[in-house]
Amino acid sequence: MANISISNLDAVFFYAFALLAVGGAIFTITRRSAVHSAVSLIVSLLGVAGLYLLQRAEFLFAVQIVLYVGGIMLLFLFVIMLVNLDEAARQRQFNGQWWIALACLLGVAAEAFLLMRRGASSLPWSHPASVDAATTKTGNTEQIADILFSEYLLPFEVVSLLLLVAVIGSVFMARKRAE
Amino acid sequence: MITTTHYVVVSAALFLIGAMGVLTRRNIVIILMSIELILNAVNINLIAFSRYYGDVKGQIFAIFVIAIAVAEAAVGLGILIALFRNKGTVLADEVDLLKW
Amino acid sequence: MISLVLFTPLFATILLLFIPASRTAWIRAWANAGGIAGFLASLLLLQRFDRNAPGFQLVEKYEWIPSLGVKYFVGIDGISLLLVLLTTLIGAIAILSSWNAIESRVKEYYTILLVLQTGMIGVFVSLDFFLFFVFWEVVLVPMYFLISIWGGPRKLYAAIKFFLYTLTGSVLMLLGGLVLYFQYYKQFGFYTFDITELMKLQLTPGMEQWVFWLFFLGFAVKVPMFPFHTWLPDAHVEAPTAGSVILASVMLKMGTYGFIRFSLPLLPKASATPVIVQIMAVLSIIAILYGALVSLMQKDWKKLVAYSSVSHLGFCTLGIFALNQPGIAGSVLQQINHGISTGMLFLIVGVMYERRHTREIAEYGGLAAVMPNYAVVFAFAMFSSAGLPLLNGFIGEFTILQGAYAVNPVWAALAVLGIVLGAAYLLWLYQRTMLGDVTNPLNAGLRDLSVREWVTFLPLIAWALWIGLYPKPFFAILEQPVTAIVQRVHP
Amino acid sequence: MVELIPLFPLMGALLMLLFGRRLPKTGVNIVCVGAVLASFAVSLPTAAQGPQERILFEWLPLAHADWAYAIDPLSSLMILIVTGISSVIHVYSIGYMADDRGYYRFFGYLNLFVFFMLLLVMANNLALLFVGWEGVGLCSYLLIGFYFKRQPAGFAGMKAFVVNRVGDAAFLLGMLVVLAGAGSVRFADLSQVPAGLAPLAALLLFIGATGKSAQFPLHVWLPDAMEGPTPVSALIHAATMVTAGVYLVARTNVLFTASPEVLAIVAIVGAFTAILAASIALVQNDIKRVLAYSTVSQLGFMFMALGVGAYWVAIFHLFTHAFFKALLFLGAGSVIHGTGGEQDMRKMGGLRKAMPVTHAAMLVGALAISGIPGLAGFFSKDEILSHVYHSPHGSTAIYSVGLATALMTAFYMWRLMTMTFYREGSYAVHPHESPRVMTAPLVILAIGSALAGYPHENFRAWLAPVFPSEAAAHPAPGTEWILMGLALAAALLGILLSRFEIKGQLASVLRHNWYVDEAYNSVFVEGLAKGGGAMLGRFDARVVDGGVNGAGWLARMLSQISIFWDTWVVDGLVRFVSFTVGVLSYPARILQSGRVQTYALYFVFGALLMLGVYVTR
Amino acid sequence: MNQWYTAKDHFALLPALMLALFGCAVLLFDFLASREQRHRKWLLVLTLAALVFTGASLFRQQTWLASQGAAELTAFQGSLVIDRLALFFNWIFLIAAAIVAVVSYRFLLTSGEPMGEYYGLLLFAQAGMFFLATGVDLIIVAVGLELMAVSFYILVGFSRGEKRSNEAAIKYLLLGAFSSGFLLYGFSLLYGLSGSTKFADIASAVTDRGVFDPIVFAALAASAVGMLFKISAVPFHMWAPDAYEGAPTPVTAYLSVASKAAAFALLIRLLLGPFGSARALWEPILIVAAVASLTLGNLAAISQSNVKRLLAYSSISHAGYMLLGLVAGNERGIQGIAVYVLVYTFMTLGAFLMVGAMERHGVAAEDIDDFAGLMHRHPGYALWMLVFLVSLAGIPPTAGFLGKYYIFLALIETGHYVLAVIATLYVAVALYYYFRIVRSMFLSDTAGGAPLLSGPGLRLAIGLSGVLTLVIGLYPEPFLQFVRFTGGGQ
Repeated sequence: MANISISNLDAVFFYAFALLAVGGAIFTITRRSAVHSAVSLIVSLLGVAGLYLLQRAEFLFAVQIVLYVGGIMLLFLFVIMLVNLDEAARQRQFNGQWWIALACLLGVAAEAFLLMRRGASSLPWSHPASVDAATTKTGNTEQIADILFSEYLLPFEVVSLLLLVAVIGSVFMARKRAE
Repeated sequence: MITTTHYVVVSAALFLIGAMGVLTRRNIVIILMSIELILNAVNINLIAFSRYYGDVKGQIFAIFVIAIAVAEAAVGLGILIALFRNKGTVLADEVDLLKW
Repeated sequence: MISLVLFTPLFATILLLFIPASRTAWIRAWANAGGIAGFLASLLLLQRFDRNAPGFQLVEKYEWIPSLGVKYFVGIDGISLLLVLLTTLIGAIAILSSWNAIESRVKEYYTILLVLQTGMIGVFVSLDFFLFFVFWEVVLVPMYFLISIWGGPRKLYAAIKFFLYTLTGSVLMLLGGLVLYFQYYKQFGFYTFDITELMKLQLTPGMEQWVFWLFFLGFAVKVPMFPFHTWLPDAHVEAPTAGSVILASVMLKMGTYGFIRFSLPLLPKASATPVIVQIMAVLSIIAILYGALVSLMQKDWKKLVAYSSVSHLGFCTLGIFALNQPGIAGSVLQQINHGISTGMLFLIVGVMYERRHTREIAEYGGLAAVMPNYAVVFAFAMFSSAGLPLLNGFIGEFTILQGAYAVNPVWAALAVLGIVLGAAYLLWLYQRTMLGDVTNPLNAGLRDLSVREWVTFLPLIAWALWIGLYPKPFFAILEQPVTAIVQRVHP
Repeated sequence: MVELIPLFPLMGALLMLLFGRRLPKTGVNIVCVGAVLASFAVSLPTAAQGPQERILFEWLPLAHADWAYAIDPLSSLMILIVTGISSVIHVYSIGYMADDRGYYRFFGYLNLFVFFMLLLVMANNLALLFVGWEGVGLCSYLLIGFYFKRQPAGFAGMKAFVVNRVGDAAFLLGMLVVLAGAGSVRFADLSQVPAGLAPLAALLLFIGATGKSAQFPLHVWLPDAMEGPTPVSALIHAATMVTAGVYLVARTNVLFTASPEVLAIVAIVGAFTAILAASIALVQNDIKRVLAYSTVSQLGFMFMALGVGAYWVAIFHLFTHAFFKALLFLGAGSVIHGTGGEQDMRKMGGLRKAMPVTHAAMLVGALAISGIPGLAGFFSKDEILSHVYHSPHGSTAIYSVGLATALMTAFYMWRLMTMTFYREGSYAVHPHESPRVMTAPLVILAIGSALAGYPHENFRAWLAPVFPSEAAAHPAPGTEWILMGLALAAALLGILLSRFEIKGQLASVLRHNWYVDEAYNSVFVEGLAKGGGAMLGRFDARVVDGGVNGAGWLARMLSQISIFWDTWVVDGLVRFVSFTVGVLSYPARILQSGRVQTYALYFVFGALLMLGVYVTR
Repeated sequence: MNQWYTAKDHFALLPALMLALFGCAVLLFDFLASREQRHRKWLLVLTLAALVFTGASLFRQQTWLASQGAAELTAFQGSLVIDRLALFFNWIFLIAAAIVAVVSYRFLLTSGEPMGEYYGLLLFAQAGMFFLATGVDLIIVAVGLELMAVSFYILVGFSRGEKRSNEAAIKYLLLGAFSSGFLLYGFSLLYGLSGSTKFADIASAVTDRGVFDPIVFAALAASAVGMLFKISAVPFHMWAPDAYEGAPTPVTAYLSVASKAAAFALLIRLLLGPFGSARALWEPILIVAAVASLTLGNLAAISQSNVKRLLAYSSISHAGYMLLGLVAGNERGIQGIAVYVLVYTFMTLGAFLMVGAMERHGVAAEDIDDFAGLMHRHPGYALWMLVFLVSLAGIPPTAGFLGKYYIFLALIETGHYVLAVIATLYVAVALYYYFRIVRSMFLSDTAGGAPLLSGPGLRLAIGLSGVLTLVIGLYPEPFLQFVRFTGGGQ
């Protein structure tokens, strides 16, 4: 019984977070004001973070909150302030092709649905994860650290390079020209 | 019963919404946000599968995806500022000097 | 030995590049020296050639691209020998004929002519399909420039049309070659383009026919055979004199040579398939009659000669697809003949164009009175082209007809009509330009042939007479290779 | 020895054409006339030596044709005729052409002609004969167009060459048939041609002969050929070249004998041509044209003889005709020369007194051609008519045609004589007799015309080895006399009738040469050149021979269609392709709108397609 | 060194290490040294030194492979593989980078943009490419791709003062990020169906799932979007003309050559690795993309008057040809892609450098008309350009022919006759537009025009590209040996 209730609880949380994520996303792309969009995006990202938590990815949850919500979104808001979007907010928000885009994406969605339905049966994804052994033994964070700094040392180093490039690039781009 | 498939569906929905944003919003800032949505969709997938397989590679992958998202957002916003400085616009369909 | 002949013009080109562009006289002199040196070198081939030896002679074979099985493999048999001689002679003459005609961009001009010559010789001596193809394509670019820089009013159109037609045909031909290449690998376990090796292939008839048609597209465009001929009048008309001469005399022969060297020996079954033979013959005959009829209606001197080429080349292809000794030998000889006669006709047009800068037939008339020597040379070329006995054209046409008759008398009967029409359009042209009164005052004071112009004509006249009077050496040279081909096609 | 005969004139010709410009006239005379005379001198002993063959070199290996001369009774006879008549005419030309700028050129061509003609009659195979055949055609072209500044001369030369080419095409095909049948083109191997192929070969060769010998329907070039200088008309278009067809048929008699149906065609064509040309000659006013049609008519006689298998008779008539027709032409030339270039007989008259020698010589010629007994023409013509009547291949119908032609011949000759010499006339220029260098040849030929008929029995014997023996039974002497009488009566009647002028519709038709000439002209020359639809329409109504017309129309249309096809279909397709490619280039570029989101949309669209293909599978 | 970073790993990583370290050195030097003319040239020297050291590392790896007789060297627990294919592509990146580095110097001096960032990004981009060519792990590949892409976003927009450059950069970035989204989504599905990020594991998982599996297909489709975007295949090509046109010309050259080559390396690895057993799935996609690229690239180029755009469209069609090599998919096809990449590198670099030479500060001289009469003004340049264009058109004896030839060869060998015919027919179409430039250079008599922006570096670079274009065409044997990826220890 407890199991069921836990899984029910799981479901409740799942739907709540999913709703948050998807709803936030929809708001993000429909809001007129960029600030509103950004706030909606934060909501959506928080929903996603919640989903991470449900999947026992505590470290990712933290990263999501700190890095994304705290870092990236700050950047966005900063830029929004910088480029002063009042002007843009008064104009048409959607371009002329939105209905074609919608049709196409619905088509893709339908196709993806069909594909998934055909494929999912052959994948055991439809069952909940059977084993949580690996994750329960030690903490999620330690595990990640272990593997990240051993097996995935190389991509980690490369990503540092990537971030270096991003920093140089964004600074270079945003900087006024010397002349 | 919440299965991996549920997560995949949420992920797909997020992906499509993000794509819709990319395709239809005129404001480049919002397009960049939509791209963040797409990358989050990827991450939901990765986490779900990671859970399903019971290993953390998926989560590690997701960390890298976040890093990628950060890099893209940062550079994108940088370029946007440069563009705004020169053209005074952040609307995607006004970026049309180069065509045909 | 062959490499010497092949690269003499190229070598001359390289040295030419070091002469400053302003020294036009030096450039002209050096280019002429290069042309003549090329011709003299080719005479060495004649001396070394053993007409009784079977197969290819004076072969040189070096690895070139071993990973593809491509070799630098050159050699000649009688057929190539004659065509190489034609090429070097016509090349030298074309260079000489340009002495006054080309005033602008002299250095580029001669560079192009010399490079072109290497390319054309290369086509005729390559025994490796890949090498052959490379030379085949190498020829295109210089010709493009020749037409498009020094050509007439519609030069750009004509040049690109020429290029596109030929290129399209040739890449399809390349595909045909690749099919053979892989089939050879399947059967023998190694890759090669060596045509002496490729002849060992045993293909299914269907496969052979596919390859045949691919080859056909490449060669037929170049010849040009009937439905693919429309690039020719444009290119000929717009090209400068030397370009027309080279185009008509040598370059069209690349197509017929391709049939003889590749289609027949490599695809004997397909080539001897009755349906294909019929189609080829019908296309040839259409070309013969059609070219002649269209020539009749032309108002442009050069276009008339160009269309006459279509007709003459129809004879050549008809001879080839008679698939017998007289047919093929006659065809090769006729190729030489066409090179000589039509070359002369184009030179003749060029002489006049140099003086009057128009090719409208209506602009002329009564020139024989003003330029008697010119009239004589023109008459000679005309009769040579019309197939008057004792001149070269007759020998080729008669031998081809002999071959064609042996296969199907109707072909011969239809082709003979082409000879009748040939006389008609040429004589009418002569009538309109040379005879009668001088109606146009602009023509009254024209210079007769200069010594240099005479020198361009004399070798061709001599050769035409030689073939007409005593063709035996030519037939003797052709006997071995033609027999070999005939035996392959009809074992 | 033998090879010298053609060599002399060849050398003469080459000397003239290469260096003649720098030679004085005397030099030209010595070289050219000397060459022909030398040739004649060598011919005599050669003819006496009897049959021989001389191979110089292998010429066409694949056709097994050598450059080789064969002397047999027929060719030795022809050599004599050619060199003999040529000599006379060369001498005549010295006077006739004296004032011409192209003196050396003229003699060069003439010598060249003699060379080719000799090659034609001496060749031992069809291919080499064809060389001579074409060579004489070439010389004919050059000489007809000798006055090339005159537009009609050029056209006439061209017409001659092109019409001949039609015949030559058939000749070539005939040669191919022989080559395929016998495996060689040597005359000696002609008998090897299988019986099935022989008629075809014979027919094709005959068509070739009709071209060169101006037989219907290819006779049209000869009257126009009169644009050339008169000695040329005499030599080429009367005495020698035009008889080449007769020689060809005689030379290849093996084939003809083997195919009676072709022989019948030969006879019918000959007879038809004879009467057709004679009828046209009745109303011509140009003195040379009368003679030209006369030549055509006489050649028709020869073919008539060939057609009934009387080969030697044809050659005999060829022989006598050479004398009197050369004579008549030279005489006409003398008249033209004497009257300052006048050729229209209506403007002539009364020349008998002014030009006595010419008149006398022409009188002999006219009597000879008319068939007055005692002169050459009588013998040969009578022989022909008699053979036509008696031969198993002959028929009364053909005989009657021949008889009618004989009547017409007498008519037009006497009309010519009357208009030129007898009736009164007045001239702007004072007419004068020609110099001796011209009259001497006339006299020689007149003597020939008078006497050439007598050795006809020797002729038969001389040529007997060459031709098959005639199957005809010897006719009763009475019939022979009656026939002779009929012929004589026809000749006399013709002479009597010649006082009357033919008038009305018939005259008009005749004057227009039955319109055949014009029809061809419009069809092959005008039609192709100008495409004059109106003119074509006019002739459409009148011309009997719709087929010819149709052919011309067809050629013109084909030519137009070819061009149409070229510009619109073949090239059009290419243009269409390039046009399409060019046009498609713009939509391809318009896809590139410059809007980044449109680009992104294509991504999605691509993905949609990719998935769609898979999903719908 | 623990087990996670062994000597072997170090050896394998050496080239990337060099690039990264020198890249940082360049940045540091730029940061520390004052921005004076005389210091600037040291940046170029440092960059070239980086390339020399990278080249030395590559050479060491190559000789090691040869000496060991080994086909490959795997490192980082099977995340990196150094094999002949990887080495080949790295050499291409290296050559392209070297040439671009040399010619960029002049551009940077005249435009006044900071040199340190530029050269640093150049090296970092190449480091990213290294991982694309060597990586056999999804994460490595994803990060490497992003490293390259982000560097390029910035490089494309490097002329910050120019609107066209800004626009090109933002477009490239938006589309690039969007396509990365697809690619990563595809990667996530790949992980989902295999539970691993290693190509080898994924390959076996895909094989287990059978031929027509929907999930495999979904993963394939998503990642195909990302990869076809990078090689600018239709319909994911739209960024290329705009980005090529807007970017500074040296960057365009680098972008069109190196980035495309890197993407092909990835495409080969991915399609023949993880998706190797799903050939039936991707072959039709590639065929359609290839034919569409050929068609659209060639057609659109016909009516272009801007040479950079024209070359961009032509590079789309070249991508089509290279894709056909993958369609053939056999050893010769892969070799064909490599040969094509090799010759494409030189001829495209050469052509873009020529456009660069035409360019003068402040004056865009990219129109076909700007080439008018070049033969009169600068015959040497005109002739080299002729070589490049003839080669791009694929006419022997230039290198371009060899590339196309290999593709035809592979198509015929695998029986794709129709594709072979289509591919050959487009040669003629392509000729048409390349020769519009030729026509302009050689046939217009327009005299005048400003002098070319020619420096020793540019001349050297153009000459080198030209000579190699000719040499590869005339004597390709050593180069063909170089791209022989399989068969013994060689």
